[in-house]
Order: sequence, then C-alpha cells, then structure tokens
Amino acid sequence: MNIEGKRRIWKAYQKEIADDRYYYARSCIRQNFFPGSETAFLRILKEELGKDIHDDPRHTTCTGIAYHCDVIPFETTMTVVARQFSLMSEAGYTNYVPSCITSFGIYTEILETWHHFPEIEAKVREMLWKSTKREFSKPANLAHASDIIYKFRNEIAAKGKYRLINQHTGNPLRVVEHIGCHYSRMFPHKGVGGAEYPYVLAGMIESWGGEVVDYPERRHCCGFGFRQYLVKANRGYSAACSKKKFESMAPFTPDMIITNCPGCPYFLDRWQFVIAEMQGITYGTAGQGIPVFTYEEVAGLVLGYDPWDLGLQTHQVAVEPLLDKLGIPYDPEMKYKAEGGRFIGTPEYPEVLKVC
Amino acid sequence: MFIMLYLLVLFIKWIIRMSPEDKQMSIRGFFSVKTLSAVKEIFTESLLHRKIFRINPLLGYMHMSLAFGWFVLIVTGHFQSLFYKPAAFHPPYYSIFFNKLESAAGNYPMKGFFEFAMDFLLLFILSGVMLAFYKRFRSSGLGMTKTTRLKLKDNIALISLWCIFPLRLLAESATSGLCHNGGFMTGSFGNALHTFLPLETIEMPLWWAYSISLGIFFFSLPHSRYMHIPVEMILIFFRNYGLKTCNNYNSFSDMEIKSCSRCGVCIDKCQMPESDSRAVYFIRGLRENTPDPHQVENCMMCGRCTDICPVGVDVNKLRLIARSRSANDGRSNYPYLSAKNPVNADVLFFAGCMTHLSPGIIESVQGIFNMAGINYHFMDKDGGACCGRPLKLAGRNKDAEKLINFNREEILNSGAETLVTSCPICLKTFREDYNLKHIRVLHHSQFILGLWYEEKIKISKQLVTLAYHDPCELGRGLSVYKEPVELLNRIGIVRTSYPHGTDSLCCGGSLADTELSMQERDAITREALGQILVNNPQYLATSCPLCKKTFAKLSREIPVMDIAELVYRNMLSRGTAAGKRKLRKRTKETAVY
Amino acid sequence: MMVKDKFGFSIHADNQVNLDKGDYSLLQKIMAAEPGFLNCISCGSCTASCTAASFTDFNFRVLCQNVRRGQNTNLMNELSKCMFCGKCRLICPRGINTRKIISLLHKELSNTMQYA
Amino acid sequence: MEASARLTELGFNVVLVERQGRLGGHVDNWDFLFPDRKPAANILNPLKDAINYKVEVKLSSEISSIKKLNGQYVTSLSTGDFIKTDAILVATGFDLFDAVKKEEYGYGIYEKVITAADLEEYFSGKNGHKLLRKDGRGKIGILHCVGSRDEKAGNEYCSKVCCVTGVKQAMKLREYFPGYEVYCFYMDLRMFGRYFEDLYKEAQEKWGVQFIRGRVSEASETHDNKIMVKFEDTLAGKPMKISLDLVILLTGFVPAAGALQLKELLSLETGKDRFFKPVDEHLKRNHTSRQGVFLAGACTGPKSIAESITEARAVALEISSFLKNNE
Repeated sequence: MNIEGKRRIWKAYQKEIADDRYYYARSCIRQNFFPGSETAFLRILKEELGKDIHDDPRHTTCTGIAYHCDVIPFETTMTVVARQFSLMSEAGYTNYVPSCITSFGIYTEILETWHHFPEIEAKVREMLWKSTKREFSKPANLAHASDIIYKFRNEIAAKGKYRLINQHTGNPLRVVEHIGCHYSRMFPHKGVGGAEYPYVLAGMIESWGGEVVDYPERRHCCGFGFRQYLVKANRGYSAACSKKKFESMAPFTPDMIITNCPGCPYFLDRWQFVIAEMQGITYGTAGQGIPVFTYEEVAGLVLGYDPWDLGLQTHQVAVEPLLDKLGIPYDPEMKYKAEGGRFIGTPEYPEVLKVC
Repeated sequence: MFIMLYLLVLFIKWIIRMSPEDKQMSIRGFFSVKTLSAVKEIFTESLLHRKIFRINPLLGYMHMSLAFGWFVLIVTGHFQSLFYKPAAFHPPYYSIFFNKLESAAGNYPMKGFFEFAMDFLLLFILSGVMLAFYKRFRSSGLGMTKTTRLKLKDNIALISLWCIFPLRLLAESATSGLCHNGGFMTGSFGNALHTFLPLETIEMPLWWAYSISLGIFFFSLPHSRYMHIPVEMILIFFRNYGLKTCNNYNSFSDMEIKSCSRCGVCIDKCQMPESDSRAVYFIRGLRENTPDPHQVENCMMCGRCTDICPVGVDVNKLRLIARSRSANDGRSNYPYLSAKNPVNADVLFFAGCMTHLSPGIIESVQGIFNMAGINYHFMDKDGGACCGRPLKLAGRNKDAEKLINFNREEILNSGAETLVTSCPICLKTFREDYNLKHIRVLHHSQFILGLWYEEKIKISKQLVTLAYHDPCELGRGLSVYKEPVELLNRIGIVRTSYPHGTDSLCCGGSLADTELSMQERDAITREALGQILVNNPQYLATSCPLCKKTFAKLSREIPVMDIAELVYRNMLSRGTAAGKRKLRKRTKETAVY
Repeated sequence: MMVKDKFGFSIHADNQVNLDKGDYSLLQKIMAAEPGFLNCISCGSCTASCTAASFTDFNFRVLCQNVRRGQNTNLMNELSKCMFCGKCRLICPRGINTRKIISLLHKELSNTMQYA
Repeated sequence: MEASARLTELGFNVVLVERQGRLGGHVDNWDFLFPDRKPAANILNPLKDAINYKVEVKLSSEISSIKKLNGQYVTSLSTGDFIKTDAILVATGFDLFDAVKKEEYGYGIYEKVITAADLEEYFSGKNGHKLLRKDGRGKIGILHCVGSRDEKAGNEYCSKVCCVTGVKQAMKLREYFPGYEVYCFYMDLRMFGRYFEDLYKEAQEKWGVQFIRGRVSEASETHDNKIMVKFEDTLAGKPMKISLDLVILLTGFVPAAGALQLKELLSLETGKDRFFKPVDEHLKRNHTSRQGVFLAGACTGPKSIAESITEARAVALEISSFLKNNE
C-alpha cells in the first residue's frame, strides 16, 4: 500500500474545525453503552486542553434513531434540531459539537438541506416558533466530537503518558479504525479524509504511535442499522455484519479496534460475545477477542487516565490484555468498584469468550 | 482342426448365453424352411456377395472370386482326390496338397478336366487377389473413396491370405514343371520356370511356404476380420430364425460384431468427419472391448451404415447398447410434470419440442385440421413433455421411460384413436416404445394424405418443383417413404435425382450426436444441401422440423418448407383448376393406401 | 437450537459469494472437453426455449453461470430436471453445444456424489 | 497530423501546434491496437512521415491568445512566435479520466491497481517495473467503465473504445501471463466495431477470459497483498467478492485540458458532456459556429483511431473548400 496516495486524498478532504467555545450535544445511547466516554471527552477538553465547552442538560435527542427507523417525519426531526440550535444560540455558542455520529449526520443533512432549499429552513423556523416560540441561528461550525479530538491529537500525544506501542515487543499496535456510517458517507467533504479513506481516527492512531490496519471490509457497517438491532428477530443480520468485519480483519491480527460512533463499539464489542457463545468462534489471541474502544477512551488511556474511571469495566471483551501491552497499570480489585469502593456487581461470565 | 474347435467353443457359448425365447425360436426355426432360406442366403451373400455387387460390380467380383472361387476350389480339389483315390474320407490336407503328394499320378477319371478346372479356379481367385491388392492402394478403382484402416492382426491375416494363392501357383507349377503335367496354367508356367530355375531345389520350399501361409491365415483368422467368414454363416442362420439385437447385449449381438468383415463399404456412406467413431471402427472397438466415449458418442445415427452393410449388422442398436453402458441412467426425474385433465377428441396432435421451434408447421397442421373439420386436441400446446427419444438416443433408457410413461398416460386418457405428430423423432419412439395398443400413430404427412383420400381436404397440383428430403428417423428409421412423396406429388413436381429414400442423407442436425461442433455440423449440412439441391428446385420439402431448421439455416436461396406448410399453402392458394376430380379418380384407382 | 433460544435469534450466513473459495474442478473438466462453454453471453435464449423451464424453475443459463463461478452445490438436482430435448442447442446464438455440456455435467455430477 | 498532411497535399501551408514535446499524443503511449493487434508505431510512423519537412511543426508550445484581425486568426504561442492563419483546426483530442477520482478503486494507493494506459506502457516496455511473475499463477481483473457512464464521476457518456480495449488487453495478458486467469467486470459490452465481436468471442473461447456482468463497487487490499473487489454478478443475481493479483482500470475519455482553454479563446460551444459541439451532428460534424474554426478527432467525443483519421481527412476537404470560397 502506498500511503502517499492516501495522503493525497486526505488533503482533498480537509474540513474547518473550530478550535474553542463548543456547544456539546450528548448522544442518547452512549452514556449507557460506554458511560466513561463522554465524561472523558469533557475532561480532556476542559482539563487537558483548557477549552470552553458547554454541556447543556436541556437539549433532547436529535430523533436520529426514530428518523432512521422511519417512525417520524423529517419535518419533526428538523424542528427538534432547530430547537437544539436555538438552545446553542441562547447559551451564546456558535460551534456545535455532537457526540453522536448519527446526530452529526442528521445535523449535516439538515444544514445541507436548508442550504439548498431555503424555503424549507423558513418553514422550519415557522414550525419552531409555533411550537416553542423560539428562534435560532445556524451553527457557524459543525464538527463531530471525534473531529475535535482529531484536531488536538498532537497536543494529546504531547501531553500523553503512553503511546499505542506494544511494551513487550516495542512494535506499534495494529489498530483497526471503524468510522460510523453517518460520519461522511452522505457528505464526504464534511468528514476528515472523506468517505473512502476517512482520516479522523487514522490521524489519532498515527500521532499516538499506533499502526492503522487497512482491511477489506473496512467500509462495512457494524450492523447496528437501528431496525436491524432494535427488532430482536433481525439481530441475526446485525451480528452477521460484525462477523463479516471480524472475519476480514482477523488475518491482520489487530490488537484493538477504535470507533467514533455510539453503536459501533457497542456492537463490535457485544457481538464478539454473541458469536463466541453461538458459534464458538473467537477472534484475537487466546480466545480473548479483540478489545474495542471509543476514541475518547483511547485518548484517556494515552493521557494516563485510570482505566476504570474510563468505564472500561463495562466492556464485554476484556481490556486487560491490551492494557498490559500498553504497559498501563490497573488494579483488578477496583474493576467492579465505584467511587468510594462501592461494589457495583460483576457481570455473568461467558462460556466461550475468555475474560479476566 | 484348430479353427473348427475354436468355433465350436464359441458356438456353444452363444447357445448357452441365449435367452430362452431365442433358444425356442432357434429350435423352431431349425426344423423349418427358414433353414433352407438361410442356406440360400449364405450362398448368395457369403459366397456370391450379391449385395456388394449391387454397390459396385468390380468390388463384388473381388469378394466373390475370393469367397466363391476358393470354396469351389476346395470342393473340386476334394472331388479330384476322390476321383483319383475313391475313399470314404480324405483328410483335408490330402486334397490340398494333392498335386504334390500324387505328383507322379498316373491317369485317373476326368484328369484333364480337373487339372483344367483347378487351374481355372486358381486363376479366378488370383484375379480377385490382384484386385484386392490394387484396392489397398487405389480403393477408388473399386468404387470406394476410402478403405478400412487395418491393425496388425488384420494385416498379418491379409498378407497371409494374399500369399496363399500365388504360392500355390508357384508350388504347383514347380511340381508340374518337374513332372511335366498340370493344367494349362500351372503346366505351361511350370515348364517355363523349369527352363531357367533349379526347380528340384526350390519345389519343396515353395510347397512349405504355401502350407505355412495357409497355416498362418487359419491361425490368425479368429483374431482378425476374417473371423466373419465362419461367423457370418452362423449369423445368417440365426437371423433367419428371427433372432435380433435388443436393448441389451446378447449372443446375437456378439455374432453380429464378429461377422463384421471390415469391408469398409459403410465408410463411404458415413457423413461424419473422419474419425474412429465410424461404424466399422466402432464395431472393431466393441469386438476388442475398447470403445472410448468419443467413439461411442460421436455419431448421428442416421442409419446409412446399417442400411448398406452387406452383413446386415445393426450398428445403431449396438451403439445404443454401448451408450447405455456408459450413461449414468435413471438419475433424472420430472416431478414437475402434472397430468392434464382428459379431453375428448378423435385425434391427438403432438407437435414435439423441435416443431415448437418452427411455429409455421404447427400453424399449417392446425390449419389443415380445421379446414378438414377434424376434432383434434393439441396435446403439447403449451410445450409438453419431451417424447423421450433424445434420452433414449443418449442411452438413458430409464430416464426416457419416465417421460414415456407420463406421455403415455396422457395419450391413453385422451381417448383419441389417432395420434398425429409432426416430428419423426417423436413418431419413432411413439411407435416403438410407447405400446399405445389400439391407437394409430401417424406422421402428419401420412394423416394429411389420408385426409385427401377421404376427400376432407382439397389440394391441387401446381407447377412448382420440389426436392424432398427423407428424414433419417422417418425413412430409414420407420420406412415411411411413400406417403410424403405421394402427397408432394399432388401439389407439385418432385424431382428425385439426388440421394433419397434409403440412401437419403442426414441433415446434420441429428439429436443422436452430442460431440459434433457447430462448424462440423454446418459442414455436413452444406455438403448434403449441395447434393439435394442439385437440380435447383423452387422449394426444399422435408417432413422433420429438425431437418427443416438445420437446412433453413444454410439454404440461402431455396426456401426450406415442411410438407404440412406446403400443403396448407396449396390449400389456401388453390385455384379452381379443371380436371382435378379426374386426377383424383385416376390416382384413386392406382392407390394402394 | 439451544443457543437460539438463549438469544432469541441466530446469526445469518454471509450471502456474499466468495469466488476465492469456489470449486473450479468441474469447470476445468467441462472447458477441457468443450471450450465453447465460456462462449456464453448469458442471453438466456436457452432457458427461454427450454421445455423443462416451462414447467419448473429449471434455468440452464444460471446453472452454467454457477459452474463458471465454481458454485457446484445442488447442481444435480437442477440438472435432473432436463429432458435433453436439445432445443437449447438449436437456439443458442453462440453455437454452444449445450447438449454436450449437459451430458458432460450429467456424467461428472453422477460420478461424484458430493454434488448430488 | 493526418489533416495537416492532407491539407499540405491540397497545397495549403499548415502549421501544426503541439502542446507536448513530441507528436502522436496518446497513440504514442500505446503498444498495440485493436482489432488487429497492430503495433501503434505502424500507425504513427506513416502519419509522421506524411508531414515530415512539409508541415511546419511547433512542439511544446501552448497557445496564449488568438485574435481575429481582418479575417485572419492571429495565434500567439507561449514560445513567443505568432501564426497568421485563415482557418484553425481544433484537434485537441482527449485526456484520460484520472483514475484517482474513483477513490473506491484505490488507484495510486494500492500498487496492484493500474490503468489500461499503465498496462500499455508496460507492454511497450516503457516502464521497467514488472507487474507479475511470468511463471506465477493467480487472477487478474479488468474493470470496465472507470469514469464513464458514471454520474458520480461526472461523466454520463460512454467512452466507446474501452470495452474492446479491455478485451484486447485481456487476451494480451493471458498471452503474457499464462498462469493467470483474467476476469472482465463490465456493465454492457459494446462491441460496436467491425471484428470487435470476433475479438470478444476469441477472448472467451481461445483465451478463456471470464466476463462478469456487474460493476465493481470497491477494491481493498487483503493481508496477502491481493486486491479484493466486491461486485454483483448481475446474471447470477448474487453479490460476490474475489481477490485479484492485478487490477486494470479501463479509464475513459474526458475533454483535454487544452480544449477548455481553446473554448475560452475561441468562445466555442460544448455539449453537456463538455466535448466540443459541432454545428450539426450529421452534416457539419467538423464545423463550429465560428467562421474558419473546425473540429476533428476526439475533441468532439470519444473516438477510435480509425474514426479520428477518417475525420481528419474529411475536415481537410471541408477546410480547403472553405479557403477556396474565401479567396
């Protein structure tokens, strides 16, 4: 593979990312899936980078899930989104930073729609006014949370205690980067590096010392697909998608997977358990599976945050083997203890997948 | 002695392997006139080779001189020795070497005659040998563009056979040269030799050479094509008793294979590109138990070889048996074929797969039926099941049976008395494999002619020149030659100065062959067209949809039409020509239909 | 299956055909005996004219397509529907000897039960 | 070249302006041509000979401006010289579609993904590096319609000659690398020219080239450095993937960069495919709305070499009759 070729393409897909004063819109599901991630994001921006980021409790869902399940009309979505924008304006911010990829996709789509069809924007303003007596101004800059981390990846690397390097061998870790479908598929120019070879995560991996794995099913969806997962009978498709990816990346023997989407890490993580239990197949070494992380978690690890503070105990695939590779110390005792040593209970142990 | 023993063993083997029915048939036949007719046939065919005479007199003469000449020579020789020394029995060698053993023979009854006869016969045979020798190197001289390619064993036998008679001549001449006797040839030739050759010393070696070549010939005979000499006679007996090759390999089949003389007459008849799959080599393959797939499969089964074979070997039957051996039969099944509800019609019309590819035929047949007011049912209107013949031709009899049973039910349930098909391929299997009891199975040409006789349709002779191509399956396959031509003659003028009837060519489209490439097929078709269209008719008429399609592809100027299409056209475009009734009256008197 | 009960669903098999894992032995044999096998332009006239296809879902074009892609499973079941009538050979615009291919397939598949 | 040669024959003075440092354009990069596998040189050399010492040739000279002064066109070149002419023949030809634009095929990223032009260079021995081991075994894929009939690539038109080029190269590849199977991934095979269908059939029957109807959606590298492509075999109705040792992209035609500049300088019209638009597609294929400005060759859309040469001869006559009427 000729990396220069990729750099050429990356150059073609550079996007404007605001460097301070962000209005943060949380994800509906991430806080339950990987509770540590958004907290880590805020901590990194505030404490490490000293940025002004507003975490607004009043904002609601962007309706992305309902939208992608075809249960609400686009107008409703746009109106709800308009309200978020007005909250942002009200809080005195202009740089909108959603934590969720699907939200990012929704916002991008809506802004594009308004750009090309001003009459729709006008209609939405009217609807918003009718329903909430609110007005809004469009964000000056829209960037996904991962864009922000990407923007400051080198600062993070500089402050970092650890690098994505195998302490035992000294070789860079082989990292699979998985981009959420709604990040740049629809609007390649709105994503760092475009749609075919997104650079947003690859950039982080590079500057944190890891080695990006380019495998055939790189572009494939994790299988969340909303209805595919939400309707139980359809989960077979969902799992099959992840499996397709694992089969494809396995020959490259990756050490870890990094994602920038709410659903992906969850499914790439949980489906490894399901596939193992259903079919007795495990990926990664010693039947332990391939650990999956959000970019915030990895950033946190690089900066030397405590794994359990990052919520890594909520992962299905054990993270300890990777922590060992990274040479990051952790206290097994504390894995299932909350602040003040309160025991939070241990999960049921899987039959096939090896966990510590 | 050796050869006699060998034959006896073989004969007993055959008898044992025979099915009970065959045995009975043979026994019943043995004590009947059939035996006599067999003897007659042996005389006319095995000795005189009448059939070959018909093909080419010179070729016939060659075979006759050798077979008949030698036969008479032996007999005469025997009488000669008897006359010389009356006895109940002389060992065969006695008469053979008579002239040597009794070289100093004094006078005996009819000496002169015998000496003359023996010499004459020898000369007669020698002329045959000469021709045979000549044929090897210029077969066209004897009306054969190609002659059989021989293997080692055959060559040994051949050469020994060729040597026998010249050597005999030399030997006898030598003897008579010494003893100053012998006939007009041996005597004078002997004396001539004596003038410049030390006959005393070479006489004995010559007789040895003669007897050795005789020996070689008789010992190589069972392994060579000359095995046909004895076996053919046995075959003729059993054939006269009504035995024949059926769906599996029986004693009679074995006789047939061994009675092939590899005369090569069939080679010229074969339209296939030069290959080992041709009849004579295929039969040899069978006899040596080594027919390779290509040898078995690569044949259009037009039946021209079977038709011409002087021995009457049923090559197609033997080939089908060979195919069924290698075919993985019985694995196909057609559960999707669903029985239709019975219809009440007098006539069933079965177009067949091939006809469906030229709808013109269907339209015409239906048109004729309607104009004749026939109460018919178009059985495979929406594409019925295949008749099963193609599978049979591939040797897959069990699979074919499945289709046959299905169609059979349909036909019998329909309650019709007549089954008309426009495809000779279907017709063949309907007649031979369907056992349709009381139901008349006709080709549309036959049925339409019948309609004309019943005055149900009106057609008029017009000034249109036609060439008619007899399809293999209809002609040689089912011996339906007369009706199509008669029907055509009622609507036009059929010129037949090209291979027709039993000698008709194959169109090249045959379903029996799976090996031929399209290019090879086209070559065959072009060649056939060239011959058939020799006097440039207005239409090329045929009665087989496959022939039609095959010819139509390559016949650029002259349109190829099915007989039904021509008749239907004629009916539609019929002018009110006078004297039509008269014409019909005249033909009715002479009609044998 | 017990696991299915446990999860309430089962993982779907991958619908994508992997040509790297195709079995081309049959294709090789056919091509050796009948080079015209690759001449197919998938016009479908064979299937359109097919006597069997008018009764059932037998599709000779797809059957050959699968052989060319090394997908040989269930071929015999399909092939067993063919009546060998030969219409396809007459119709084929590329002059492919379909009947030879059919009998070759028939022999090959019959000999090796794995396809049956 | 052909046009200028003909015009000289007809007794006119012709100046041939060529952007590149050599004559021959794309054909000069080609190794051999369809349908008769004739070496490109055999076409080019006669054309060159025909103009030698007859036509004034100005190599590596861009056109900086064209003005019309009392009925004559004054063309100033980057080299500084001026040319006064009564007529201008635009024969800017075409550029090859930049395969990098089809990011999903990874041209310029995966070494084993090359274009038809690269392959021709390899065949003609112009670029030294070896593609595959001659004695190796494996699979080669040829992707048709790269940048043609593709709205995503901004080109809705068919580039016409790629299909047969693909077939030609498929056979050549089988000849070069007997151990490698060749797969052609096509949407439609447009064998428009004489003998093209024969080539297609020969490729199938003699060379065993496999044709798969379906556009490749994406290419990516496997762990053993093969290229895995995804596609649907639309004739089997199944999504499929296959890993290939070499992928050749049949890049289509796009209007030459130089043409765009001339469009401005001469204010010429172009069709929605961005190729020059003649006055009439049937009767005035070589005429522009501008007096004395003519068109020939691939600047009015994808053409085969034979077609371009024929057009050159046609336009030569058009121009001469135009000039004669002017006198």
